[in-house]
Amino acid sequence: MTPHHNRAFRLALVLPLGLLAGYFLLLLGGQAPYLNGSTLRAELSSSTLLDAIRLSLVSATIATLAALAFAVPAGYALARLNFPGKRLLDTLLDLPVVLTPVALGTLILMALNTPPGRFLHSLGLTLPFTVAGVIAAQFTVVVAMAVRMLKASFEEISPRYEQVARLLGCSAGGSFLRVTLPLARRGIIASFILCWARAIGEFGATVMVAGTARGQTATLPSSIYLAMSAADLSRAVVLILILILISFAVLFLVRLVGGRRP
Amino acid sequence: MTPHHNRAFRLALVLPLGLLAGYFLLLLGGQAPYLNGSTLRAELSSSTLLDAIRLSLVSATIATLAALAFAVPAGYALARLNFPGKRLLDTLLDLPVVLTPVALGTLILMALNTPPGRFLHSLGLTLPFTVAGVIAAQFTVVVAMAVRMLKASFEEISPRYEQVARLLGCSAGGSFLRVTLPLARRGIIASFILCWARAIGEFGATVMVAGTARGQTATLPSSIYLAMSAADLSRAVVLILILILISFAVLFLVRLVGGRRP
Amino acid sequence: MIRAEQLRIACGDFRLGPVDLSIPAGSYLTLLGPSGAGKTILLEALMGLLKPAAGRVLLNGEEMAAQPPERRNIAYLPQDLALFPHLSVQDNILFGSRVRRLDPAASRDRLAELVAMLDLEGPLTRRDISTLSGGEKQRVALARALLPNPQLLFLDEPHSALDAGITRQLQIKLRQINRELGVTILHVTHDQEEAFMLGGQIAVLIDGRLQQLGSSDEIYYGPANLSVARFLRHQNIFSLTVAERLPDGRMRLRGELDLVCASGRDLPVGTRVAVGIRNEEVTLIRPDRPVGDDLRDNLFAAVIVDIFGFGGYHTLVVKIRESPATIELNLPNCAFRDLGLGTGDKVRISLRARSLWVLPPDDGEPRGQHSYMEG
Amino acid sequence: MIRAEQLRIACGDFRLGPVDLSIPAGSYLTLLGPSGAGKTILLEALMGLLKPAAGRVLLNGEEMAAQPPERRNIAYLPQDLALFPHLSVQDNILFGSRVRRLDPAASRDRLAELVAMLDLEGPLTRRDISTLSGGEKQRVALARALLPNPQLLFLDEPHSALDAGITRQLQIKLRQINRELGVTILHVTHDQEEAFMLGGQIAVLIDGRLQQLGSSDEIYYGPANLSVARFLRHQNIFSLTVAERLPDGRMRLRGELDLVCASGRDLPVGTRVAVGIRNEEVTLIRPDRPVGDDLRDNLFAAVIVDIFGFGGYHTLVVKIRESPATIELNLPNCAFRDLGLGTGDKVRISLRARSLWVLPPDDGEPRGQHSYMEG
Repeated sequence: MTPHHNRAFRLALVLPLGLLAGYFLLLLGGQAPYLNGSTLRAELSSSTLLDAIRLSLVSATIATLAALAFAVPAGYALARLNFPGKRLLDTLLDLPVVLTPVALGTLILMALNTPPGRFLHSLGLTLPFTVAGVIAAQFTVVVAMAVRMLKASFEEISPRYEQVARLLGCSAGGSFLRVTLPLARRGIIASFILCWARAIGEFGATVMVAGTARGQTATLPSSIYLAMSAADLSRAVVLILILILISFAVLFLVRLVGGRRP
Repeated sequence: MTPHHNRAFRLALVLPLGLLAGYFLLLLGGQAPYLNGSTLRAELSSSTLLDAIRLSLVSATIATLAALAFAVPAGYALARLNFPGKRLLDTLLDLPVVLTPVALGTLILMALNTPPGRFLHSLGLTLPFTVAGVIAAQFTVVVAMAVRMLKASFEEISPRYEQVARLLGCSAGGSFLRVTLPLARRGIIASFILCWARAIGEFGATVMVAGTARGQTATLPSSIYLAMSAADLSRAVVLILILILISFAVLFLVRLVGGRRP
Repeated sequence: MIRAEQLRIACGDFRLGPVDLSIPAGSYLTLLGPSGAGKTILLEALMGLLKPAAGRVLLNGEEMAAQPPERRNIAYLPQDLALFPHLSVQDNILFGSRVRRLDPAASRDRLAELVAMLDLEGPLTRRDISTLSGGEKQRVALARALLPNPQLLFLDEPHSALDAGITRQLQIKLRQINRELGVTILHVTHDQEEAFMLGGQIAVLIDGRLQQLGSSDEIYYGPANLSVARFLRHQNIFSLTVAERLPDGRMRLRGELDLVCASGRDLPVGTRVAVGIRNEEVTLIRPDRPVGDDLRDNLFAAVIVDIFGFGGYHTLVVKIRESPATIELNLPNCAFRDLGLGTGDKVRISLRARSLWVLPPDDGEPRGQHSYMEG
Repeated sequence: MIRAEQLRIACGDFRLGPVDLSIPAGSYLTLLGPSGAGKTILLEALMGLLKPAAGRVLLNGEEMAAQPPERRNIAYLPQDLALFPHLSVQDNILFGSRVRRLDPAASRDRLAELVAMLDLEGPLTRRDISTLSGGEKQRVALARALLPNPQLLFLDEPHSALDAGITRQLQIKLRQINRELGVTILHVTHDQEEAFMLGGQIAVLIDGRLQQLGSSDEIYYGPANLSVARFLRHQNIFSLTVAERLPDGRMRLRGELDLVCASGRDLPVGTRVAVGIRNEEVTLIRPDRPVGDDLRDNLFAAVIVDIFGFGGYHTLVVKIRESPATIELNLPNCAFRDLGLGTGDKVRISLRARSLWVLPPDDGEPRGQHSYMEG
């Protein structure tokens, strides 16, 4: 902003930025040699690839919707209510954000062997090597992040709006539905998009819970792993291209909605 | 905050929060049956496990320090300077945050086959199945996140401090070193801790670039994967326990420093 | 109609109260205090947005502790107005009618009445409230608050972001709402000029305590204690001792100045007191004019040591001869020009005995707190 | 010593200028304007913190475009002060000495001098600046700014967060710094009372344009155009037409009021003009007193339609008989009490011919912009 930066200082700032940009451009461009029209067409007609795309889209959408169903009330409760143990709860919900997904996935598997896990199994819920397992893994990784984001969104909305709504005649629930929720709309949509992107990209927890069964539980990231294991570079490149396009679309949509950055 | 929430509304808010807390407590507690004192002692004296711990700590520290070396000037440049193409650059640096690490790892491998990659190889840098590969993977996943965090930290510091320092006689570089950097100290430390935690937990990119060679490139998350593949539950539990302890330590330190949340 | 009894509020480190306050139906009470005095917190407790630590709030004699804010029939205009940004101007104004499910025809009539009263014909058709000017936003928020026929209207520094001309118009509207619609108003402000201009009773809140309650003149000329005096910018405050009680009931005070004062307080000889007088009440005696009877008591020779211009008036700082005391006085510009005064000039000044206020120093007990009770 | 020539600044959507302004060495110039007028942006351009879109800044006759802020020897006190939170009070004050590598002994002497002048003996020993009071922070920031012996001191609304008493003390300190240390001061404020009180020249900036430059009295009684008049809260503004030029050089104006005025402007008969007068300059004729010579010209019978009290004075709104015009006038409380006036009372008022200002309406050309040039 300030003019009169001398050239050496400006260079010391801009050079690292330029090197980083060059590095990421190299990463994005390095796949080009492996890509051509005919392999692209061939891959895009492969049924296992289409299965992976379909599974990723469906599971990420379900997992994110389920996460928001919990995160909207939970985020609002953390933003507005005071109750004993709130700080402890807050820390507990930070943990899954910091813990590696591989560990989270393993913990899901182990939890299946507890009484509540066995009860769910008796109801017909099977997670290992199933689509339900993919969804459970993505939900677990994404839900704490969703609570964080929505808490921040609700905190940005001045409580004055709700107070004024109350004095105009709304109950607490009414002021939430009529005022807070509409005002948080952009934040909720942005959280959905970013959590969905995180779910689409989820690998560690998904692999641990549901494995990488081709055509069954192989999501897009798992399919890259499988393709590279089989040294099938052209398939890997097509999968990466799809994920890059999804990522750009996500960034574009988040800016359009005007939510906070990832 | 506001009193006079009716009971049903309060329940609708607190119930999802309670269910989430219960779920994560179940995940944390579900490992307990697999844990006892003797296996803990046995595992902690295993050299492959100690190798994994050592590798994770060393590689995450180097990768994070390298990332900050780029991210401090780059974040400051994005926060304060205006230059053509800044928005494009900003989007480019958002991409690695949204893209799945599996894809990033694969892109690193493919970039090794480009002219700059071959040039680095001729200098003796080998990434596949090496510790250097682990560090490169962690650096790549973490650096864009570090730029984001530091940009936010610098943006929180009012430019007035630098302006006043300039009028008191500082050059642009002098005001950065004497004023901005000390004021950003907490933000930089918090970014270091959070990026380090992310590097410790990194799995997708590391697996793709460096593999999971036991005792050589197997980090803590990779070791969990290996242990679960070999159905060695007690080792997996010990590894998870270590990662949970690291995560709690990270959360504690970030709060102590007073930085922003993960 | 609304009454606080021994109300105490704890909010973080801040403690407010105990406050006893009663606002009769139809009155206009201004709650005046510096920022941080707890004015907003007191409003919030009366509205049920904040749970008091102790004490009671009564509305029309009925205890309110169990009543949520939506059952208190109080209208609220917060400082930031909090117009709903996702609703049009008309939907904002009708919000209260819809959530209370009032009769739509009656609400339309009420809307038309408020639109006419508040000159909202133009703004009413706007879809986006962010296109309104500051003054229009104020009037829309006022219409929204008044639509459900509230008994009470609470205003929290509604004019702090507006320029002086628009503020004046809105102040006149508020007096009109109070008189014509019969709405009882509690108006919070930190602006002394605004508090005096609104013309009703004034309650002074400083450091979480209600320090004084009275009419504009009572508050302006007779501060209840030294913190009120300082907040109300009294510049001439002296620490003196009661030396003698005169036969006519007045007191002779001695110290850095020897003064006669006509305070109604019955203070024994020897009491240390704080004495003050408003700048405008200090009289500069024109050299060519005779000294009036009421100016003879506290007549001093003095020297001008500093002069400050303030646009419409000048403030002279004068040092009393044969005393260390300095006194400030204000002169309208026309008088200042006529007299042609400069620094170093010798003047005579008089402190009218009936214009002096007298307080025991460290007057712990706030005055007038109970003087404004109902009935 | 500092001069802006045809300075234009573009900052986002905001356009400032062209500004021509020159501040002679040793002077005290107040830059007065509403928030959003561009005051801070103008300061930043003069200091080299913002690159002007066009025009020049000269310091002691030298063009500054290539000089970074650290070479301009200007001290800056921003609104938020920007005391360095990671440094102790003493390290804050000595910051300029250290980065400029000034002689430590000389800096210590300067520090002692400033500490004495600004009463900083107590605060100087503090390690944590967050423990200082608002007024102490101001004085520490002032000491830090003054330590490297600046030629110029730029202040950006330094008192906006302080209470009235502390503000007064700091204003007196600033006048002392200007006179005793010989520092040229450019003081930005939106507070009219402060601008008039500081007593130097006043530059009025509204909507990114320098509207007027002159002494307190020139600005207060003779606004250069209608936007200055409105900003300075002129309440009595009438739109009239020049009807006749009288032999004594005065003008007769007709319209909603018939007035004689003594403007120095040479306006042809038929020109539409805006005419105004300050509330305090409107004279209420006491019924028992003879009408002075200078009050005979614009004498009107009127009826009081509204009365507002403002603590120290009252504002009367009167309607002129046989005219639609209303006029506001201020009365000191003592006069108001003596007269015992109420709404509906009949009074006589006079608008002194020499107190009226006259402007061609839509006066596009700001006045006085070049009247304050060096030498």
